[in-house]
Amino acid sequence: MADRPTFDDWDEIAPTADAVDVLLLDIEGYEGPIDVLLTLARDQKVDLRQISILQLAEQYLRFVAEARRRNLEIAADYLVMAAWLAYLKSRLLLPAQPDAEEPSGAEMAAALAFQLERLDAMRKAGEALIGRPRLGEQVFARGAPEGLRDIAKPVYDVRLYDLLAAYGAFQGRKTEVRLEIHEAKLYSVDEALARLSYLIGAAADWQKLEAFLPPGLADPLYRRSAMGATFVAALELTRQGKVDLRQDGGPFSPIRLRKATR
Amino acid sequence: MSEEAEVAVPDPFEAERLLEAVLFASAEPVSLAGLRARLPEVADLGALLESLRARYSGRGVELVARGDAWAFRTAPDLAARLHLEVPQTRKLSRAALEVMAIVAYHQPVTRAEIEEMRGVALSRGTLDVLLEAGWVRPMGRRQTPGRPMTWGTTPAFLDHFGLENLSALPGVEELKASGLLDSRPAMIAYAAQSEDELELPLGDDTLLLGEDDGE
Amino acid sequence: MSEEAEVAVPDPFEAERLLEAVLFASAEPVSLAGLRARLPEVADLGALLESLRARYSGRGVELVARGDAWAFRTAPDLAARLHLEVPQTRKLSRAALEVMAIVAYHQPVTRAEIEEMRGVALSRGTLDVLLEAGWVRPMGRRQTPGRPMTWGTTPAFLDHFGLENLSALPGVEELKASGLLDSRPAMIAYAAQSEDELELPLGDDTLLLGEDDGE
Repeated sequence: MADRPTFDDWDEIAPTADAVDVLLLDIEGYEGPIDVLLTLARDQKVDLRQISILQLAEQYLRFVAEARRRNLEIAADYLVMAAWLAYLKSRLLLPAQPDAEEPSGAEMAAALAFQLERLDAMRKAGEALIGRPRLGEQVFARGAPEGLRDIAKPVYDVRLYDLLAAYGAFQGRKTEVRLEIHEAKLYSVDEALARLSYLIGAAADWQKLEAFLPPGLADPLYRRSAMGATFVAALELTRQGKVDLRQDGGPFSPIRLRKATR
Repeated sequence: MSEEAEVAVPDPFEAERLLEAVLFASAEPVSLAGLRARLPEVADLGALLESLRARYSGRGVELVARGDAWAFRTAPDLAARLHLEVPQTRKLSRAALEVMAIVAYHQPVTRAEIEEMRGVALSRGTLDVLLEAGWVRPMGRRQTPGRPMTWGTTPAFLDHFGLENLSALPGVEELKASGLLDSRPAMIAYAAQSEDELELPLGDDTLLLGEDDGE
Repeated sequence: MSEEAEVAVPDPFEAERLLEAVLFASAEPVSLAGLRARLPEVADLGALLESLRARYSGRGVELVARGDAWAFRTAPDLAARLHLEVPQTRKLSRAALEVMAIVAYHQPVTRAEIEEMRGVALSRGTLDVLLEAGWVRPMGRRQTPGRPMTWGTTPAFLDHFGLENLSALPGVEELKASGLLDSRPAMIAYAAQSEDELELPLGDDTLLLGEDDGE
């Protein structure tokens, strides 16, 4: 382990008579008990692997006691750590118990030393990282980048077949549209209602439905629509009580109507 | 690798390195005054710049003078290869495909005519897609009131669809024969009665009987 | 140029020019995939990059690898003499720097592991600062109870700190050899280290320092 130069040279902390006093001055600046322990450990100025955990525990306990004596606010986890270190200290001072369920005091101390060493290594690694020549600080990228662009170039997945099918569908729809124009020539119920209402006034006696059809029935489709519309109009006027309607001979026999007599 | 026996005097070499770095990292061309401020120890800045220019001459990056200032620029002949055209397969919407077909068959055709034929307004962007694909182009204005722009197809259109020319497009009868002209027999019976009324203007309600294609 | 037609490479000199231009044109490191897309005809891109790196070695501008990507950067030793106007960056807090190092050296690492190593809860915003800087990123969930998110570094981290890859992290080999890159709770990690010498009975309550971080 001798060849770990980067992580063995500890930062120089001002050698003070009492490290605890320094800690107390800066109690707000510490990130929890481990941070305090690490600072105290660095003061021992030895490789963390050779650190005296017992000595460290005593210093920490002194720190907490002093803080409480001076009524300094310290967070609960500092006290938890103090209790744990007090326990560790007692374990270290008592002779090791064979066949103990728990780790021995020496093992607990070694694990704490490992924890401190690992965190210290990360702290130094962070400093090493931030001390590197960094981009935009000591090292620079091209100041006037011309850029590399990926230009999206659409390639359409359309074949001639799709085009022709689309035109075919369009033409087909246009054909149906012609039908619509044709439909406009149908005789409407409104027309039938108007014609029937007008003609029925002059019809005192029973008249066949066909007598009320409009002229110009050469087109069979138009004739059928006129028949249907006139029949619907007759039903409507009957419902309104303006017309009487009768069919004497069963289905398909002539339908007759006259002005309502009531 | 070049074996130019460079005079390895430390000062000029270091100065050239610094000059190189400054020009590389600057966002804008650096003026002679700016360079001189950064290289106070260089007696002949002009000679140093020329030396650096010679070093990069013919490379992918060149040192160029912009008036009184200097900058690195990528070689102009390589510019086209810096940007990649990434093919992206896309589908054409049904509406766009139909408009494309109408333009192809009825060109030159105005936007209003397309809308009239399809019975719906042309949505924003439909023609743009075809323009972007490079398949349609403006073909001049029609000499009618409002002088509307007419549209037609491009050579790229013929190219994409593998057509020799526009007359290679199959006619309506051929489409019918190949089954691509889709119309329902029952309707044709009625339509036959009014074959001569083709040119009637269509109202909005003409879509009622047509299939709703969700447009 | 070359008359050796036996190799498939059309013109190594032209390829190097193009490579040079592509890398110069971009401020960001260009990935191998990005390079290959622009130099499809180059059989051995790695060799070409090494050749270009050698050409720029010792110059004011150097070709550097950043993970899977490459970039031109000014030589670090010129920093003091460049005198570029640098926008003042916010200083990283001690806590953020420590967390940054833990993420870099222990990745992929969970939040609970970071807290365990530091013996203190991660205060709100510490990880955010690193995320905002674009140096850390989530690396998926660990397949353990609770499926905690793990964290690692980004390509921008490598670029910012001038690292070729993660094995170029300062001291990473020594740290690994000395067992300090074990992210587990200290008691477990320590016990694993000294397994040969000691046969420790480790229960669940091996959390050394008393704080229960819920993992």
